[in-house]
Amino acid sequence: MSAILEFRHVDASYGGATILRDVSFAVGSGETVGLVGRNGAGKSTTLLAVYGVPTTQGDILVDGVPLAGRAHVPTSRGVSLVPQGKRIFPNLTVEENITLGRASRRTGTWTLDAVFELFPNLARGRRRHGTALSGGEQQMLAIARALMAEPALLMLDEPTEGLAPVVIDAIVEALKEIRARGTALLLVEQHIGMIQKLADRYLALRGGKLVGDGPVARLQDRAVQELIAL
Amino acid sequence: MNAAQVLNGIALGSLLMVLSSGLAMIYGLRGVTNFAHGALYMTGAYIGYSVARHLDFWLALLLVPLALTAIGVLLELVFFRPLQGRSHMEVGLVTFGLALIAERLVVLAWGEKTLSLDPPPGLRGTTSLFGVHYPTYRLGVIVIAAALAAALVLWLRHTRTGLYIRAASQDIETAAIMGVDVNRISIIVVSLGAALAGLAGILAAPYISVDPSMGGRFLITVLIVVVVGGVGSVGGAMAAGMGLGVIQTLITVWSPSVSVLVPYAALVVVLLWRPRGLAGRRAS
Amino acid sequence: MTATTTAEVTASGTAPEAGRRPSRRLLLGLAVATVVLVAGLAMPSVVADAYTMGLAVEAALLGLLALGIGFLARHLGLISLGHTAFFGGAAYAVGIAVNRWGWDPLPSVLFGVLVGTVIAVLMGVLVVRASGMGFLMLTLALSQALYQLCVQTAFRPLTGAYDGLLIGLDADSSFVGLSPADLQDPGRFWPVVWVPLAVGLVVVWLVGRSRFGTTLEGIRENEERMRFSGYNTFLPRLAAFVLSGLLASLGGALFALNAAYVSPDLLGFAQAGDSLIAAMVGGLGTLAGPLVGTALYVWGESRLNSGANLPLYTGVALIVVLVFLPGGITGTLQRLWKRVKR
Amino acid sequence: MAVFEASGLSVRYGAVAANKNIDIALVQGCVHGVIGPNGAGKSTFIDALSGRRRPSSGRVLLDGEDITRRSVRWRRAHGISRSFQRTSVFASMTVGAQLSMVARRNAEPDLAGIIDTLGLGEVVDRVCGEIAYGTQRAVDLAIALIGRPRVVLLDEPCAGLVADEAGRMLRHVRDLCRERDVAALLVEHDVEGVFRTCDTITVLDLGEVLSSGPPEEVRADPRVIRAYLGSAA
Amino acid sequence: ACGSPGGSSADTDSSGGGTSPIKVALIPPSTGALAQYGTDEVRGWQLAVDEVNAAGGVDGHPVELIKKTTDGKSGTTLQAAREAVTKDGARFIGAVMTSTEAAALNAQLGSLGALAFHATAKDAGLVGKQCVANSFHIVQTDTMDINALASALKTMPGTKWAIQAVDYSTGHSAADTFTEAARAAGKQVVLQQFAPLNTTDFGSYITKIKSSGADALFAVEYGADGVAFVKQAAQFDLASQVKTVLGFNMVSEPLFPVLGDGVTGYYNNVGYDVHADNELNKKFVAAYAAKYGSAPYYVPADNYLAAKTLFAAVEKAGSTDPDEVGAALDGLTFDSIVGPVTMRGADHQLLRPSYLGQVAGSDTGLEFKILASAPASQTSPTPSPDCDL
Ligand SMILES: Nc1ncnc2c1ncn2[C@@H]1O[C@H](COP(=O)(O)OP(=O)(O)OP(=O)(O)O)[C@@H](O)[C@H]1O
Ligand SMILES: Nc1ncnc2c1ncn2[C@@H]1O[C@H](COP(=O)(O)OP(=O)(O)OP(=O)(O)O)[C@@H](O)[C@H]1O
Ligand SMILES: CC(C)C[C@H](N)C(=O)O
Ligand SMILES: [Mg+2]
Ligand SMILES: [Mg+2]
Repeated sequence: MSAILEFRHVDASYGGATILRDVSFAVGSGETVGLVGRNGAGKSTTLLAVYGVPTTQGDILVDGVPLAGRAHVPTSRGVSLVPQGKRIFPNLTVEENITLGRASRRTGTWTLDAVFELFPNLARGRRRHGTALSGGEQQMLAIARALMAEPALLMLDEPTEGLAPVVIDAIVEALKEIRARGTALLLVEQHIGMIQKLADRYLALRGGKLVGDGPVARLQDRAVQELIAL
Repeated sequence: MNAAQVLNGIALGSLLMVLSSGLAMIYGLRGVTNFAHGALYMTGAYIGYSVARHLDFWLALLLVPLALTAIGVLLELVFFRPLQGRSHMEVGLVTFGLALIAERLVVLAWGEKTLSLDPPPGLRGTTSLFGVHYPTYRLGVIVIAAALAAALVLWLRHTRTGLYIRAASQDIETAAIMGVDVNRISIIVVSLGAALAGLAGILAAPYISVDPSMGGRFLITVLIVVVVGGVGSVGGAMAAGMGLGVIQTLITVWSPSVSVLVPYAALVVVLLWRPRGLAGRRAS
Repeated sequence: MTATTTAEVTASGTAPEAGRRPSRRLLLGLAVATVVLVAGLAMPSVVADAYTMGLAVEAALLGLLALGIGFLARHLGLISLGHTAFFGGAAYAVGIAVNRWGWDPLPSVLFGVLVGTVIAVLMGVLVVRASGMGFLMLTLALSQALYQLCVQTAFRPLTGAYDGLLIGLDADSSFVGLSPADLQDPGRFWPVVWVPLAVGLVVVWLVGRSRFGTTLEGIRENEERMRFSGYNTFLPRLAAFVLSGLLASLGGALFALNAAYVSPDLLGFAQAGDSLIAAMVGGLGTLAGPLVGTALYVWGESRLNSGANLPLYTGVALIVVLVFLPGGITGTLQRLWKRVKR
Repeated sequence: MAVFEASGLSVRYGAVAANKNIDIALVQGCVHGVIGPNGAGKSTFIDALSGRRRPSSGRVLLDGEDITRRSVRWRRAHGISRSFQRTSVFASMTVGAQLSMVARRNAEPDLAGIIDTLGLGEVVDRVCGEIAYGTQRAVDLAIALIGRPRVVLLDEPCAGLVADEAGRMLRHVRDLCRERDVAALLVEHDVEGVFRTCDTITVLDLGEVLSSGPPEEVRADPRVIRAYLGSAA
Repeated sequence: ACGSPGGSSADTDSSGGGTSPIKVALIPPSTGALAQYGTDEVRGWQLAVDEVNAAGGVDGHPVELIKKTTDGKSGTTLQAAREAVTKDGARFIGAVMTSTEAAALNAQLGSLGALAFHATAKDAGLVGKQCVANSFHIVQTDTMDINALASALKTMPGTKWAIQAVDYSTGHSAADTFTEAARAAGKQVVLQQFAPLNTTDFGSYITKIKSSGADALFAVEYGADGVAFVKQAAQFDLASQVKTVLGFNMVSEPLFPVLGDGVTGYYNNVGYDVHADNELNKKFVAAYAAKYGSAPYYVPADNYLAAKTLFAAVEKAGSTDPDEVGAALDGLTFDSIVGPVTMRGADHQLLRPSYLGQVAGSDTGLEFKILASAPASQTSPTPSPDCDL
């Protein structure tokens, strides 16, 4: 099983302050990995490091090829992100926001209609502007947008934040389906429940260091929970 | 109401429209108030003047935007991109410095005295319209500007690149994460903005004569237009430019001296009524 | 845990206002200020030639203007291109008071400052709600509007329109013991501008450290949350704006006295641009930045002689400073100093 | 008795009717949960109650007095406080600085207490924009809790917090109500948390009250399950 | 190009004796509508200075020009003047362009202890309200020029006059004087409008003139403004309605090529007659043409005249001290390129003739045909009562 995303001794820092220290891991294609850790552990930073948002040392490879460090490259290589805090474009309509997901020009199965089917709320407000959506609707939009990029690896940063349980159910189903199609998932979640439902493997961060990497079942162990202070 | 005055207004408005749309695009994307925009306009006028003098006006209309595109690329590569992490105001003042330099360089190259250029043979003299004899050239300016404006708006609204530009203008980082090559986008935007400024310059040359301070004189009005239109909104800027041009000229009829107050009054009124300008939306 | 955090809070949270360490800094600061003030007064006896002294006076006058601009930028993050309205407005008021009503210099200057400040209040009410480019342009527009008013043909009798206003003090009038002739003599005029400048500096410094300062910072950061936290966000902004306007007016009124000539260019975009450039080159992030910048600007201008190439040099200098010294001169020094300290 | 009431409250965004004629009454010492699908109008409701948006019709009452047109400031001064779903803090100030700034304004006797309960001890000296998202959410909440408000309107306070933090937060809210006689309105998608914490629950759907009552009733309501709870029922 | 070093030790320079240089500061605009004139002012001075220095200076004193430039704004001009005096030790100031600058400068001359020679600023106020002991007015005032052409007004076609003038002192005083003259000549003034210096778009002004029903135009637009105005007037085909255009310092020889034949038939005041039939003038015109490759016109000529006036005064005074030179200037009479001239003591106005010209084609391109001329005794019989020296 070849690694679709690999971190080799990656340090990441924001303006002098080093956040990630010597993080190494790999996500195999088709694999579903859960990334856990307390607030401030560095989960989002890890995901953003792929796009060079924090300044990074060490190698980050997609399909075994190191990244040139330019932010738009990973997406075109099939790694797309549902960022934390949604990051919707306020003055683009819902439709435009979604179409923008296609910027990487990868083609595949996801279409406007497909995502509207997944998220009826969005269908209702397809002409509305990003700011004119409720928090949860924005979250749906962020996910829809990432799907349109036809990812081989989909990274989700707390995708269920602010979503109604019913919608979470829908998303879980959707993710299962996506996984079934062979798309790898890297899932950051506060609710271990989600991780346990979906992931095969977990990665645990603590204070910017990778402190755990193993089968998701192990997350039950007291020892592990102690270690990552969950 | 005198039709000639209305046309004067529309002519001025057309010029403002072309100028401000470029400025609005650059501001939208880079968040930088490009104080050098007036200088680009002036440079366009001077280059155009020389080309038209020695070769041909229509050729100038083609070459000037090309030349300015090149300048725009430099502007992006040498200043905007390397400085993108900096405070926008600082970068803004850098362009202010560039404007100062450009103004002087132009003087050293073309001399201080005001140059004036005759309209191309086709557009000399006056044309009778709504019962008034109106300078044909000014009508030409109006037509060209209108066509340009329409094209630009359609392009931004209905093409991929247009979408990317609008997205990057709102959140350049996220746009990049979504797979938009923002470097490419901002080169396009900045050079296009410069080209538009240059085009406005060459259009202005036979209309209002060419002198080193022509840019500075126009700059404030154009900035006002951009803000009134709704910072970063090209459509808004165009509407505001045209509106301002017409209103100002019409008021000139009963008092030229009062009419100069129009842009300022307009700005205050509009911003009090809609703090983000005519087309401004509340960004979040 | 509780104990430690409480300590941390009072230490960091309330740092600007109270606590032993800060108040020591306060005394130190005031001491420094007094020394500087006195030292400054000695300047004319050190600098002999009228020319250099003239530059110093000019720098100090424009310095008041820049100080006002800097204050606003530092505490509210608002960049103003409109402070020339207060500077020039005050200057015109002085001229009108003297020429039309034959007032003595002192009341005229007070009147000038008053007028400038009133303009600041009126403008402030209109602009302080805006931010970013909106604010920049509103201030610019309103000052330009004032300019246009001053040059209206209708106002020729009052303002001299494009010809400006020659201020004819009658020879036997006097201002704090200075005759009209003395007012033109930079050496004698110096204290008149230096004292207000030094005092203004201290005031701005103190305001910055006060609770009011923190409130302003909060408003700058997140106006809406400030309201939801029970703060009035309009009046503090207005107050700050007026204070900075007052400083500029002071500069303008004294300028009129010293130059004996007020021209509409004082209200012009060029003047506004220059002041802003100067302040920015010096560094808007620090208290002294705008002053340093202005002094440098005036000095540089004279070195390059008021010749036609001045813009060229200014432009180059401006770019070099901004590109290689982010945060302006003082800003960069500050960073270096921090680096040295750790 | 009810301190804080909304009667017939409606809010429109142009064509969109986000709240339709909602009645609700907050009682001192009680936590009133408001749940509902995304886009149901919960945040809008809080905006209307807190004065961020003018309702198109209906009234907001404090101790029976109509305060619909009162300013945000007035409301805060009279003990009505809120938190934000879209985190709203003072990004470039340190956590300590901003909290004590707000505390000064609202005469908070025990700032350190709040800081500890929300576990902000380690970050008081950090610049707020640079701390983790979840921690920023906690700061947002702290700002709302400062100054012993009588009524707190909380818009998804737990979103983005780790499970145990979330639990602590909700427990804190409930204790606050009990001990200090605060009336709280809690919007939250963490179903377990909500049902554990709240005394009464109102369910909104498409801007209207779908169901209202004690937790167990609401939880059993089939319409609520269909519209909102799904598998979480 | 700052003058010699020596900072403010200038006092010693000017104390009569020996061969201390006569330092003259020139402060012309280098930008804006009058930039061209600025350059030509310096040419006038330069020529005079070169000649006199070649001849061993003004009784022994070499003349040294300290060239400053301004943006034509009074503030800058004053700054430059102060610098020239306090730093470079200049004691005489010339080539200040506009009346606005001149007036501002006059107010400072006393405290600067320097003499100024105004060779372009024509506002009558400079020898009226703003006249000061240290200022000397070489060029005719607008009043003088207009008085000179008043008689010709009657015969000019057109009865409804519009006035288009630059919006500063000269424009206003010229407009006022002209209005009187026109009334006296039985014409009426239907429109009077002012455009600020450096106006480039005259479209709406011209449209107003057309709709005012005027059939004659008195235009006081200078330098580039004048060019822009004339050009745009042509674009708007103003000629179809306006029979007479009387320019005031608007059309002048160096602009003829730019203006084109369109201006043939325009009337304009002429301050200096390049064909004036006297030896000094012939020499001057030849020398100027040799040095600069073109015939002189009023701007360089009047500045040349200003230089000559200074030199004559220095010789008469036998000193370079401003006060003594100033004293010598009162009532000074000498032969010049415009014939014998006298500096009137009462208002420091140089008494010289004014002309009315009309643009006419000639084998060498356009030129002024002199229609009328009047001596100072007619154009300015008595000094202004506002001026007490
Ligand atoms: N500015 C706006 N303009 C138009 N419609 C809006 C605007 N803001 C919100 N809406 C719409 O109003 C409805 C209610 O939004 P609101 O944010 O109150 O929902 P919510 O209950 O808070 O949802 P969530 O649980 O996802 O936060 C949604 O359908 C949303 O699309
Ligand atoms: N823009 C930034 N500048 C400086 N420091 C930052 C920035 N963003 C995050 N940090 C720091 O990096 C650390 C990790 O932040 P990150 O957002 O990755 O944590 P997280 O695991 O995603 O937390 P959460 O679960 O709350 O999202 C935090 O301590 C935070 O202070
Ligand atoms: C050179 C001239 C156009 C100057 C003008 N005559 C004036 O008085 O200002
Ligand atoms: Mg995170
Ligand atoms: Mg919500």
